Amino acid sequence: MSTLRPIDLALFAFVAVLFIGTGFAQSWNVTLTILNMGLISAIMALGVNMQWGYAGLFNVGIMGFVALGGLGAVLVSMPPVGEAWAQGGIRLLAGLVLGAATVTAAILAWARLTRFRGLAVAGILLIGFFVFRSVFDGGVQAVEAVNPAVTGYLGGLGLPVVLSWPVGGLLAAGAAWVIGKTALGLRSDYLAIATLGIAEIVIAILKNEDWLARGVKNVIGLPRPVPYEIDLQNSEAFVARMTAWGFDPVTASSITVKLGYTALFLLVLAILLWLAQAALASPWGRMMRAIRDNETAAEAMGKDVTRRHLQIFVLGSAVCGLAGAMMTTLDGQLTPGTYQPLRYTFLVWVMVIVGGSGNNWGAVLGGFLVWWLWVQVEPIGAMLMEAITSGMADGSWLKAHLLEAAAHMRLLTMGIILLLVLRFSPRGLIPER
Amino acid sequence: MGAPFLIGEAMTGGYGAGPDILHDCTIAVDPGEIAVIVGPNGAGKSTGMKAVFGMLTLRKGSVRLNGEDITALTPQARVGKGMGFVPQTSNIFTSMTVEENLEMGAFIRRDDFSDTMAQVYDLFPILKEKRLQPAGELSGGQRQQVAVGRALMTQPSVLMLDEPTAGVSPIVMDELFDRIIEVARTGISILMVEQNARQALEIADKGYVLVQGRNAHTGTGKDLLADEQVRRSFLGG
Amino acid sequence: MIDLLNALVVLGNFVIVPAVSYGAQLALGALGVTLIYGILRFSNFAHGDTMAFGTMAVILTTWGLQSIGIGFGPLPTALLALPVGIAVTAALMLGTDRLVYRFYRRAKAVPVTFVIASLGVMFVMNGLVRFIIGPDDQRFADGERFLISARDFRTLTGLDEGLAIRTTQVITVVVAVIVVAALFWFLNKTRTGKSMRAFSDNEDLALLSGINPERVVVITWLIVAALATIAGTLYGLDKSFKPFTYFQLLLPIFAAAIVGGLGSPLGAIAGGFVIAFAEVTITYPLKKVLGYLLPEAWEPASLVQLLSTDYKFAVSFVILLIVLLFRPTGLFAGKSV
Amino acid sequence: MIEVEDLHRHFGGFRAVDGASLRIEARSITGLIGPNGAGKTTLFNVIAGVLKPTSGRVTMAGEDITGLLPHALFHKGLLRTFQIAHEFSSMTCRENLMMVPGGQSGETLWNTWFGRKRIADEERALRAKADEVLEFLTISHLADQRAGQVSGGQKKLLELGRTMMVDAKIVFLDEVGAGVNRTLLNTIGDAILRLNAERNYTFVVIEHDMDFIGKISDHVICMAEGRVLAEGSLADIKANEQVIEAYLGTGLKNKESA
Amino acid sequence: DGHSPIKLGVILGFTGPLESLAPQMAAGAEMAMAEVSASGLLLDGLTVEPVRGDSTCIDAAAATSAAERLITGDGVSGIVGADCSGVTGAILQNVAVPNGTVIISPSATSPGLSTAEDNGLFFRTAPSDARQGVIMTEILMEQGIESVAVTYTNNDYGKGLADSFQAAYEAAGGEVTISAAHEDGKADYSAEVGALSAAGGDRLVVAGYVDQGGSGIVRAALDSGAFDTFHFPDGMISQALVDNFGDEIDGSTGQNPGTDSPGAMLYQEMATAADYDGTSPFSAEAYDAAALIMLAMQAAGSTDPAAYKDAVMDVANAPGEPILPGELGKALQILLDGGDIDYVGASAVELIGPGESAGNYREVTFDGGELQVVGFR
Ligand SMILES: Nc1ncnc2c1ncn2[C@@H]1O[C@H](COP(=O)(O)OP(=O)(O)OP(=O)(O)O)[C@@H](O)[C@H]1O
Ligand SMILES: Nc1ncnc2c1ncn2[C@@H]1O[C@H](COP(=O)(O)OP(=O)(O)OP(=O)(O)O)[C@@H](O)[C@H]1O
Ligand SMILES: CC(C)C[C@H](N)C(=O)O
Ligand SMILES: [Mg+2]
Ligand SMILES: [Mg+2]
Repeated sequence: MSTLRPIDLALFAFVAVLFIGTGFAQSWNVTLTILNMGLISAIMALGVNMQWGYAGLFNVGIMGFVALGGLGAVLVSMPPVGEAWAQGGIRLLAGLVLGAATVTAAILAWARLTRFRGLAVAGILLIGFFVFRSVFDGGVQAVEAVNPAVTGYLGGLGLPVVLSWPVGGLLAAGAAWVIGKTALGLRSDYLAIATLGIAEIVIAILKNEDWLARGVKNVIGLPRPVPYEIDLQNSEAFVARMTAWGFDPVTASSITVKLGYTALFLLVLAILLWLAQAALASPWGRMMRAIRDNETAAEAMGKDVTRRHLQIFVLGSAVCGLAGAMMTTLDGQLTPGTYQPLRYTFLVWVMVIVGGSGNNWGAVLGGFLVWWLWVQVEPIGAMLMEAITSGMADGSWLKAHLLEAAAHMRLLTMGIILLLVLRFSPRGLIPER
Repeated sequence: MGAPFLIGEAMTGGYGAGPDILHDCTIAVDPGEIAVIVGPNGAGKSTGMKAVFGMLTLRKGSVRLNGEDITALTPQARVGKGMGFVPQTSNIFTSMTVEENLEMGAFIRRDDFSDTMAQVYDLFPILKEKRLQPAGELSGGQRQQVAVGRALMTQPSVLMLDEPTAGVSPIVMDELFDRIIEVARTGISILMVEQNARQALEIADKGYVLVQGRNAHTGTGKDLLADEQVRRSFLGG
Repeated sequence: MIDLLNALVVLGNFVIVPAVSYGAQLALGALGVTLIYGILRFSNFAHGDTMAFGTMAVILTTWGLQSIGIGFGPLPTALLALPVGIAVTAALMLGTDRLVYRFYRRAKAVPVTFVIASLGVMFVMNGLVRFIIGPDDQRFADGERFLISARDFRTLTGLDEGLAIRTTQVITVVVAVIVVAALFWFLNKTRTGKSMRAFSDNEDLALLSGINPERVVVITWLIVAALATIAGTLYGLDKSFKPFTYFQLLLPIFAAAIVGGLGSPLGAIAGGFVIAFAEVTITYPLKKVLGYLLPEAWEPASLVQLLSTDYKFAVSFVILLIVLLFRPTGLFAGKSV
Repeated sequence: MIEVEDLHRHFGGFRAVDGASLRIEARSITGLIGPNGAGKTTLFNVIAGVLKPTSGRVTMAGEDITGLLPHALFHKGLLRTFQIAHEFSSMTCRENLMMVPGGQSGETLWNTWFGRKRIADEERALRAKADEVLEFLTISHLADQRAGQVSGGQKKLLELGRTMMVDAKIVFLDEVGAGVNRTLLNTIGDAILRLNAERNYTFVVIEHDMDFIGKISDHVICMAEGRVLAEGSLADIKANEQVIEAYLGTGLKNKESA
Repeated sequence: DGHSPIKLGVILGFTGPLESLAPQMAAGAEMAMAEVSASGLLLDGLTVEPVRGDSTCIDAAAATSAAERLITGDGVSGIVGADCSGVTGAILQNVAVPNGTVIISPSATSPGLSTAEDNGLFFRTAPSDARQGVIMTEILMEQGIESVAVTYTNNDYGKGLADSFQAAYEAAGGEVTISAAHEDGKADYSAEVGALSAAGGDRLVVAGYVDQGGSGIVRAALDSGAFDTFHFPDGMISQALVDNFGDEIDGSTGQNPGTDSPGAMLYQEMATAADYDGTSPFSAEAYDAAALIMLAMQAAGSTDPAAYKDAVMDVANAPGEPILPGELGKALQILLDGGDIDYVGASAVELIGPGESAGNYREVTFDGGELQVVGFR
């Protein structure tokens, strides 16, 4: 299972050719941009593959975990906003603690009480809600009033951004734990929609709680783990060396920076892949597959299905959160409004399925290939249209219409390619064995 | 006597691109006759049945019904030609009620089938009681009764049963065998696989012992029961 | 007394009427999703775009009809164009099935493969619709827009508050009720309907009962095409047609189908209303209503709003979660594969 | 060993188990018979924790185990097979067996990364054990075949095989015989007797084949309509009018073998 | 004449939530390029060739890749775009600044972009929303409207605009009864309208997009009789609004970037001649953005962004000969001759501070089913 067949290697080689071809046809900068995001996509696909491929959990809430990872990046790396803390930070935190206390009290009441427990819990929640709002809202207002166009939030810890990657993973893991505790009893598509909903809730919170990460006003200018191109361009040593090697310093600087990211991401991917492979090929992986095949029987054979589901759900989500933090780092900004299920959930699913669910290498391959397509279908679609219309008379209505619609060929082309791949390898390019 | 009514002759084949499971295997039955297939687990009994019913492509051999070569027909088309089949596993519609299961058995019938349904209910009274319950909620033996009942609803000219008595209680089993004899008497051919081999061979006109996809012994039910080696190796002594 | 009436009218106008009609719209969409899940056993992510395609076909036909001067009195002309739209959509559905889904059915692929294939279909249809009619808003409603408008209601009753009921709202609700009843009857009482359920339950055994699987599939797609076109058209008449919005409809539609229990037509209706009412009621500020009901002195100063509308989607999903926690396969015990 | 007190399990209004009380002695082999739908499987499921009882109590060696989850019961030494085979269809037959033993160190993630040596040793032992069981069940040749692709009877054998992978205290067998070749069933019967004699397993066996029951069990319980109808030696049971009427019938076969 | 054409990128959301605005914006930008090419006057007769890229409006990664491809692959010398503030920020930071490419956005209006780190490479022909809030307050106050409900599209544009408006309005003594977000492209807005109506107010301010949730809100508000008159900021003002609602919105008011400069009218005529809708939001700004890039190139005598980035402000602002749409040839000639121009263009461009439009707005009312321009501010 951990070994790659020659055909699999050929597939990886094919993808490599795509990337290299992009380098020649477009530019190496484009190749590296796609590659970096491809690496992140591969990690996301790996996370989803753990949940689906190993354990059969249909998680369609990837977007939420990715976004939480992104939040992690902001909370770790942005400088704290001192004034906001002074104005309302404490009150806001106190509100949050009160809210948490209310929920805890409600859960305890539900567990401990026998009589009137519905009533008691409702009462606790209701009263708690109003107390929470009365404390919390004031804090929020104070914080958000602090220079809203630029800050208006609490800021982060001001630590190196790389630290935020594990933190993003932890945030996602925490959320996954809570979700798993409540929703993992659900099966197949019910779990899917539940997670989809939770992801929407996460995004709604990120969009509307401005004190947290500026909401839809976005946090931009996150610090980087790699140097800035401008600094390189201004560094005489760098310019001198690059010119000596015969490179244009501007191009060289941006390529250097991207290679920096590539190296970091590659390292993370390699570690995760090794961990995932080792786990999958072990009795643990066998147990997971057994659970996926038949929960009832696995349970009867002494496997704690609930616990294992929770474990894998948390792990897979953590990987997605990690990838989310990496992505936000790469983007240099957190823009909650851009989180759409199509892009952050379904596209990742496409990667997993096209690559081959249940197979880590497949997921990784799918991550690279599908992301490359996602970016390149735009020019491909446009080219397709050019080709189709090239025979038509200039100025004909149809030709004009077709060219105008070229932009929409992006999704169309994506769809057709996806269908073709699925058609010729329905179990994915590198299927589970 | 001419060619048998239904015959799977010299069948060779397996699942998908996998290895051959059946090797030159022949199974046949005549109208009003009961033919029983016995053999160890994994011998290819179910595979043979499926082959006769067209649920597996044969690499060699042919299936003929009433002289007509039906090797290339789809299972549905064979149903249309009057063949009925109860598979060994997943042989009921679990989400549909017992009654709907029976109705589906009569799907190709355009006539009024309430008589047949009443007969089935007579045979398996418990089903009448559970008429409106989803079949998936029934006990193992009850499901088996639904499965057989469903096939009876077709009023086929050949009835193929893969282990119809697996998991049914002795009393029901006896009745089931009685009923099978009755059905056969009306001129219907019965082809069945049985692990309750002794009882089955008692009532069989013809018996096949399959081993590793090959015909190991063939004879009348009585012959096979009398064969010491067959008894010891396949019928449990 | 008058105050009470005013309060009721406010509630009716801003909560009940919109929620009922939105619920019916969701329900019609959810019926299609639930039917595909029930019979073909996968979640069809292309349904939103199927609705868009069907509506587009209807719109083009409507324009054709209008251009030759055919109308439908006080009712929207689009209703006349429906059959054509359904036929075109059905052809597309059947073609898609031939080209895409049939292959996986034969290969006995797992449901998630179908889901992902449906994503591919969604992309393609997405492009197709924009390609033909473009990404813009289209209005094609004609006929009488209102059964009664808020202004008329006020003059008629002399109340301070108005109650508006649109023609399309009424049509939608009526159609939803008829369709669900018909579908329920069809699936549970007719031979064909039962054979479809049998097929979804156990394909091999259906084959052994002489059920023609291709026929079942064809009928399913035909019904789905009809449902999608009707749902899309009614929605477009009531609001407006825009391909992107139809794609976005997918989420609440799925939520409705799931809350109700996948595979259950009644569930789709119930789910539609649950989601619609959740969205509208929980975020509705009671200020105005209480203003009418309470004595002057007690009149609330704040909005008396449980949650801001920012969270209306969150609310409907929270409701969904709560329902699922207590009934893991939805209100009407749906299927799960 | 196991004591069931006034156990009820209702489905809606239907009482599948309706006040069953019974005792299973340690180291006994108890046959559980009864008409289709008597509630035998439901009783198993309640004892094994798959279903929650509507009311009643189950104790095992004096300890209350009512409502414990199946995996917890497994670790207490209570194993069961399924009437309708529950194989892990995409795994090989050998893997189906190897996954059974609890507490494998390779089931802890940490060890899969940092305890690979230990896992390898354990795996070797497990593999040998699994192959032994497969051999015993006459399906060695299927070791590397996916369990989803073996015959119906072979799946039942796998079910049984899984219980042989660990040291159980009590094993519930739900119609292992249905669909299993009678010659092989005899061998299985021998194995059950041997496990009982040599390893002190307690068995509860649901079976409709009276010959098999007669061969292995010392004590027979007959259920009907969710309750215990009769109890005793097989001979007693076979002579019981009620049992004959409800279950055995007066058919050809039973007349003969009686 | 032996020169290969210069390429300019046009990165807009051709697919995604603003897909219906993008074509008109692209058409505007490309019309300016065609005009310059045709004049044959740009840097010894260079022609200009547009290269489109899809910003998707929402997917920062896809937009970044597209920009990357345009800059490093196609070698564009400047970019018109992006449309939405979020992706614009991403492109700026991740691609434009590292590669030293000038980008001029016709429509990214988020106030946050004013302070973005840009190395002098980023400009916008649209004003920051901070300004629009003030203008809006003035208009409403002058009409004696002292209490309004506000709904905004839930993105940086809507939120930023709603915030700046609320601040200005309340400072001027007005009351905002509720400020509720709406998501674009959703199926139903009854909940939002219910809340808005319950909160009440003399007018409903709809800070949204006309072909998105904005129209949905207006439709629902009209249908339920919740509000009869509205106030529309820039995202809503367009022919589509009139087409959609006709005389139903009589008595409503609004404002959008624009001037009484003949430029706006001229541009619309040109657009009509070229067979697209020039009144579509930000189409004029897109024309201007493209024009500015090319004029700056001419002024700097180079297509190198590092050289011409400093010329953008010069050509955009006084002193100099005012330049209207359709007069790009003339402008090129003046620059060629060493003269000075003040590009006015279709949207009365006047770049201030960090290189963004100062903000000229036209005030409109709706009357008799027509959009009427009643004044300029
Ligand atoms: N989930 C369920 N819902 C409703 N009724 C059920 C359900 N499960 C079982 N039953 C009913 O409970 C009764 C007992 O079933 P059970 O499976 O325990 O029988 P059994 O004794 O094992 O029979 P068999 O010998 O046929 O396996 C049956 O009548 C069955 O229809
Ligand atoms: N779906 C399948 N794919 C591949 N091989 C299969 C499949 N089903 C059965 N086999 C193999 O074919 C052989 C014959 O199986 P078959 O089901 O015909 O046996 P059988 O004689 O009916 O046994 P039983 O009495 O146990 O039901 C077995 O070795 C089995 O492993
Ligand atoms: C295209 C525009 C309407 C975009 C909007 N002004 C924004 O900044 O996001
Ligand atoms: Mg068999
Ligand atoms: Mg049973």
